[in-house]
Amino acid sequence: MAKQKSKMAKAKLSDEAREAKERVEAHPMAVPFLWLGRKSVQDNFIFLPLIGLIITIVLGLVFPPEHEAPWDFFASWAVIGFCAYSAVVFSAEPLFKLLARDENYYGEGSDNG
Amino acid sequence: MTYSAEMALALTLLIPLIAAPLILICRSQTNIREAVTLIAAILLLVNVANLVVTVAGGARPTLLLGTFAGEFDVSLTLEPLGAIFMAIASSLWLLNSLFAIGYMRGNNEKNQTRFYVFVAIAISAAMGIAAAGNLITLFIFYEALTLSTFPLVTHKGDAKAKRGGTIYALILMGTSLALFLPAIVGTHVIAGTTEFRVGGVFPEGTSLLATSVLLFLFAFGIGKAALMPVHPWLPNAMVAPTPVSALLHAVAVVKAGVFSILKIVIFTFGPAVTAATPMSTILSWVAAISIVVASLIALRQDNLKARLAYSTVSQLSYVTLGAMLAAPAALVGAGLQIVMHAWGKITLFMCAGAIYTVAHRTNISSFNGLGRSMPWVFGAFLVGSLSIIGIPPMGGSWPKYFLMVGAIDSGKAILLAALIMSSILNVIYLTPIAIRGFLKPPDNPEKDTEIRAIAKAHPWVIIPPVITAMGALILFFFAGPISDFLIPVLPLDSF
Amino acid sequence: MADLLLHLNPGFYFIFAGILCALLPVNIVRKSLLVLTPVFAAFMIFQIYGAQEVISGVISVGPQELITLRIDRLSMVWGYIFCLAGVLNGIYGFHERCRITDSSALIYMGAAVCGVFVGDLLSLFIFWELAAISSVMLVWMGGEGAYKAGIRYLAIHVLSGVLLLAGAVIYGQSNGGDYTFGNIGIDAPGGKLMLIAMGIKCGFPLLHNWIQDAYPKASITGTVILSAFTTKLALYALARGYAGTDILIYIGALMTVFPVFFAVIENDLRRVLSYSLNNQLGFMVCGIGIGTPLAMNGVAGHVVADVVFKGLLFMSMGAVMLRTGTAKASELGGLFRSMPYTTVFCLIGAGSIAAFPLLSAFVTKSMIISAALYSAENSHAIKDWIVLAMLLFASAGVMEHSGIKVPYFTFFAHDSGRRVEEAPWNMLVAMGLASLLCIFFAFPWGGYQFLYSLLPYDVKYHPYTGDHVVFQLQLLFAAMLAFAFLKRIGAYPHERRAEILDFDWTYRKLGLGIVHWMSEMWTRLSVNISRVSMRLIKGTGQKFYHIFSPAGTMSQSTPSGFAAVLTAGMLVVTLIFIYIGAS
Amino acid sequence: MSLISFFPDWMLTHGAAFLVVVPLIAGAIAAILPKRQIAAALTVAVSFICMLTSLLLVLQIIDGQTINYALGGWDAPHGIAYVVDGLNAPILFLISAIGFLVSVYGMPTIIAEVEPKKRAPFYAAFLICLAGLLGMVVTGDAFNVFVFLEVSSISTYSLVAMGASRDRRALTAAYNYLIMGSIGATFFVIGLGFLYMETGTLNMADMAVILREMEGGSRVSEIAFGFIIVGLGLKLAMFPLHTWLPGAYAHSPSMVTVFLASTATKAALYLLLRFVFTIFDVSFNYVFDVEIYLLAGLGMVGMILGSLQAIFQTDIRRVLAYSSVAQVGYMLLGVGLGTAAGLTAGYLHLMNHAVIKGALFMALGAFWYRYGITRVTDFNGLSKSMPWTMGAFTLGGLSLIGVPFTAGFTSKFRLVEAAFLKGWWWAVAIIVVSSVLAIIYIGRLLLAAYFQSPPEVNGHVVAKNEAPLLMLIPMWFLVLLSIAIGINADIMVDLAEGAASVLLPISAGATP
Repeated sequence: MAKQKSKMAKAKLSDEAREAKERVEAHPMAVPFLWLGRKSVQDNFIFLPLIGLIITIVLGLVFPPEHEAPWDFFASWAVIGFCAYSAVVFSAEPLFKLLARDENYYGEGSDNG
Repeated sequence: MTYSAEMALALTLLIPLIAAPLILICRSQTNIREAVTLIAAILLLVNVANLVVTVAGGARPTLLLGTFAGEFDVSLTLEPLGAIFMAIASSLWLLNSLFAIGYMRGNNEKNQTRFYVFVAIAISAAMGIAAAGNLITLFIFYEALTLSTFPLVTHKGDAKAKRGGTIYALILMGTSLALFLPAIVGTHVIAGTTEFRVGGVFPEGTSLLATSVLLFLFAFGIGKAALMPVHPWLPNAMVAPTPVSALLHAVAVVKAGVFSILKIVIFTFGPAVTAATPMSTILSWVAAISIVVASLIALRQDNLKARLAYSTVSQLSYVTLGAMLAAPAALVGAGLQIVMHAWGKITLFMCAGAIYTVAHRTNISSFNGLGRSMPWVFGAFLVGSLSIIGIPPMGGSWPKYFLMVGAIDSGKAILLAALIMSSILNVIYLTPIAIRGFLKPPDNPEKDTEIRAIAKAHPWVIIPPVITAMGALILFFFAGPISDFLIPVLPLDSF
Repeated sequence: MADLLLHLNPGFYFIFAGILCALLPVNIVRKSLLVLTPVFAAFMIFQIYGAQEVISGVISVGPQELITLRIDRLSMVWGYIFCLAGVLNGIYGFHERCRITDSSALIYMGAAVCGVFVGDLLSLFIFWELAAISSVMLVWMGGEGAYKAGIRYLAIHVLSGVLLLAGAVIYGQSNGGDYTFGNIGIDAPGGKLMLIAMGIKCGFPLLHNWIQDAYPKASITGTVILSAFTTKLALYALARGYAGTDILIYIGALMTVFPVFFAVIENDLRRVLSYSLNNQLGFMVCGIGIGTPLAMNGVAGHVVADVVFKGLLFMSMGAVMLRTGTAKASELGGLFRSMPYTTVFCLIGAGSIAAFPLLSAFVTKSMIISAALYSAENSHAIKDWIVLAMLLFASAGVMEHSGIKVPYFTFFAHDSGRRVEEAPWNMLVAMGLASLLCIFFAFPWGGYQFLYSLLPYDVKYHPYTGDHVVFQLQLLFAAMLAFAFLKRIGAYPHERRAEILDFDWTYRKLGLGIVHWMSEMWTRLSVNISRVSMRLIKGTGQKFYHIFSPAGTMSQSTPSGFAAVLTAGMLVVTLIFIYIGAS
Repeated sequence: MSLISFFPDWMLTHGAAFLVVVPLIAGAIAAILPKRQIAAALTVAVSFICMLTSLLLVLQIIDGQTINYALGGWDAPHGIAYVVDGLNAPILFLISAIGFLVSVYGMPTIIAEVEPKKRAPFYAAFLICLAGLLGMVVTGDAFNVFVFLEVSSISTYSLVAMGASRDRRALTAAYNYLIMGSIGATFFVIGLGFLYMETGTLNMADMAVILREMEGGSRVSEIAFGFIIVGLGLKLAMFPLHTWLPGAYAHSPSMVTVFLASTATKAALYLLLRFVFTIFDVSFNYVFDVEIYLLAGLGMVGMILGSLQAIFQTDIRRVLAYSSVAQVGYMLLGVGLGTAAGLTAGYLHLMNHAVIKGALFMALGAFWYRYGITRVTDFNGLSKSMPWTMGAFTLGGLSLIGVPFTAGFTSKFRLVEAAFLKGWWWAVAIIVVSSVLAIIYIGRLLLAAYFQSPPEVNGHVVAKNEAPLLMLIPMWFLVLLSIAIGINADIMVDLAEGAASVLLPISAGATP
């Protein structure tokens, strides 16, 4: 206990200790997957789509599109996906500034907490 | 004496009229007094049901009550439209009597005997209006209705009641004498008769100016139809005890007004003449504006009865609108509206009375959480509201459909806008009343628990509105039979 | 008897069951009804419909005939999927003890089923409105916070209903009283009104706000039920009446795009899902606009898929809300530890909506997009290519809000520290079934073929072509990469609690403000008018009083001399009259 | 008519003269009678006999015949002829019947209102007034009309003045009335003089024949017509010449007010009809002109202004007095319409109004009798303290407004119809407006009576104190009569149509 307390004082839980604690609390079925919560896993998650993307781009050469759009080029769908997604995300900030108001803006109370 | 259709027709007037002195005689025995009312109401209902069947079979029972001033027949002729009005008035009299017993006793109202007596007389007058065979008879019973309801409106006897009653009497008597009566005379002069005939009485070649002026006089002279701007009597009449408002200002009086207009359009002018008159276009606009403006005013009322009163003003104009459109579908719609609105609105008024009796609240803003203590009343109110708004499967939806068809048929599609706007406004001013009762937390929870207990002690203010609410719902499925019943009074060529 | 049942619209079973539920105090019987009625109704659809269009159940109301039963290939799809949704929702709500929810849910489902199986516009209107009032009960079951939203919901739906009625009446009367619901087209009399009516109900841009307003405020089960029927009924009506109407292509394309931007900043995940719903509806509206057999098949198929996966997503959010009490992204995170099954189901749902291969939208949405592509190829018109681009953009956008945002912020992301129970068994069963269906509908060996066999047109379309799978994956992987990348560099915005303004601001704030202002002005005006008129009346009264009262000019006790003069004057006047008359 | 067989033969032959002579002689006797009771009994008896006699006359003429009675056996044109026809017989009956009712009604009120020593002369004056009124209606001699006019007028002045013990203002009112009445009579007699100059006869029938032969005559007869119109207009309180009326009605004893309101103006109106339609003729341009424009026009002005003035009065008798001015307007409008329908309506209204106003003034007399009420504000709570009287007043008021089933409705309805038929829409509008004003001035009284509480005197609410039966019975008789007319006006309409057919012989009975 004392050890745990001192660690808490450091304000940073190591993944192992955290998982040990979580193991007690978590749903039994979730126990084998607690590693998903690790920071390293989350940080390295990026490689999963990257690899997938590379594979599909390569496969794209094998299976050329049957119907081409005027803008189609090599890996164009990947570019579209990436750009579209980024555009949406980058639009969030200005939109938020423009449209966000206090939660009780309409004076009807916030819905469900 | 055998029980013939004519006899039944006479009985519709006589039963309530005989009940009135009996009630007076039994004034010291309150239970017997109420029993007299109820028995009379049941007898009347049975009698009217019998008449309705007779009329449905194609018979038109006629009865000459007498001739006065040399040439004016006071005669009764029952046709389908009148039979329908009779049916709703008699059936709702029964339900309202039950409600009135609960209300009058629950609130310890004074002069209860007077109340029952005059209600009975008013019903008799309403029956007379329903069965009037000519304009003169109609006018006489119309005035009799005004006079007999006057003591009911001023029932409370305080300054406010007197003021309301004065306005009530002045507007209704004033418009009827100043406009309605001259219109009758004018009709008599031009057509040579005041009788009601299918297809109208005006000879061919009657000038448009004459029919326009007469239509104008009728539309505003029949103040009970509450077409703006002769509507203020209706909100002012809300000083009456709620059973009075319920029966008279949702059914008998106001429906007598619009019924008269409808009857005059169908039987005095004839739909064709009405439609040909430029005044009918103007009046249909007036009605459309009344519909919308009264709804807007209703929106601003916090007092429940005041809101309902303006809602009634708005809804009555549907009938006037239908009459002025004068297309067969519009006339059927107007007839249906009389029925459907009666059942819907009486529900709302009874609920208002129940809320007042149980919780002593009149302002909508104070209804928070009340629905949890009185779920049946607020449930009935919601159903009644939906019917007034005109959402299927409530009875109130059919008139709107028929009126729309009528507006299209008479080439006034633009008037659909008024109907659409009205529906939305109705949602906005009616639904929050019931929903507030269910969803908003009560301002004073302990009080509401108390109210729940009180509500148990007053079953008779709660059961009738529930019944009428169910009626408003069930009537949805009877629009077909009712319109079939009405069709014989219409010129059939365009139907 | 059995023969009679074949002429009965299967939706009526729901309605009967709903009425029964309203009267039944026994919870378990109600729940059984809730689950069994859809099964029975689906069975009856199967019995009634056998490859031929069935028209029956004609009732006449006055001069009008109502066709209460018409099943053909188009409506059949909707009928089945509504029954399916009914079963899922019934299971999902099994734990709840609420008579009003049960009965109004059944009536609502019944209204929707009836709505798709009726053959004329008036009956459609009746069930259109019945769906509105029964569903508003579900909204109101959300409690006090839903009070005003429910009223707005009802008002908007009533507006939609009366517009539909008005349009139908104009249309029917111009057709000589024929109200049969077939292809209407925008140019028919009343066509525009009905289009607007349907547009309101299926969330056309600027008419869409009721979805995001009411759905997140409804009760947990309520939202799930709501998401399946109202908008789909409207889609059916559009598909029936306006297939191939060009303007729908652009409306649909716009509808796919704009919710994406709102979804990304919205914090309430149920509202995110509502925007997502809107965005999916956009695909279908666009498909209806294209109107080719392929597109219509895509629409029908996507409706089926959408009901299931959108229901699944709402269910998972509902489960989370049931356990945590909130659906705000800012309050959630890391829930996979406590709710692993829900997490999996949610991910399946997310994958389905994002159209991962082997998951349902992949086989349905692609039909719509392909149809858009083919029509662009055929026409070579720039606007058609723009539409296609918008659809593609929206597909990537879907990945953002539904595919990643919803599961990520709920189940992963920063651990909120909430340790809750897994969802109740009935919810898990419902979600599990839905997940299975998501997989089944896209199952390459028999699954999608079954789905396709239900669709209204016989079209050979193969979703699992190499290029389709590859390029779809390319798109999705790229989007995921972008997410991970932006997250890594910290460019991905945090979830913040806020009320996001949408078009409903115009009526909830601006409109209300104007109304208040006008009401205030009215008050002042009426005060002034009454003051002026009082003064006028008083003034006139006074003037009259001065003339006519006992003290007034006319009644002053005139000296007899004056009276004599008056008489003389009168004589003069009379003589003048006589003189004029005589000469 | 089998009823006729109940009457003795001499009455059949001498009825017309009997009608005038009996009250005249009785008046002289009453003046010297020592006791009031005997005078009262005599009055009641005489007026009853007059009523029966006039009833007989009505029964005789009802099938259209005319009774010519040469007074003293001297035939016209040299002697004085009494002529009873469809036009004047109903009025004779009206006057005598009201006279009878009033004399019954008056028994209690006289004690309260007239000084003991003036009571016997009061009855004498009343009987003479009755004789004068009957005389001026029954006579067929134009100068005789003037004589009886003066007889009735002079006795009326004294009757009005006898209200002095009740209200000192009666003296000024009587004086005013005297002056105005004399001017009227003078105008009338000047007119007669001119007419005599033109035609050389005083017998009405002869005058009529001669004037028709002369096709209206020269300027002289025109001027005669003018004088007669103004003179009679003053007597019948035609609008701007009505100034004597409110005072006279307001301050005279109750019984006199009732009698005056019901009969005096009616008799004068009868004369107007007689002169305009039978002596002169509407086919003369100038008569037509005056009828259409002046009579109808002033009638309508009177309807509105009289009603307006009634609204603002504080004294209840003045309210009804001004209402009478307005009601005279209705009758003049009927006359002015000049059609058979219009005349029927006007004539009907004449009779109905006599009944209605009689009842109303009787009720007012009863209010005064019990509570000394003269002001509108005193009406508060009267429905509780005098329910029967107030009930009669209410019904009478409704009848005055013209609510269906009352006499007022019958005649107003016909008037409106006649105006429609003539195409005078605006006249209809004026009738309507005037009726609405009537609602206001009557409604104001009714509202106070039914809605206000009775006043408190010394902390006690005033006790219920109903009028004596002798007042109630005549009052209710008139009220019920008005209702009866409202329900079945056949007899009245027949009489009115008979009168109209006398006035317009060409279109006789041709009511559309």
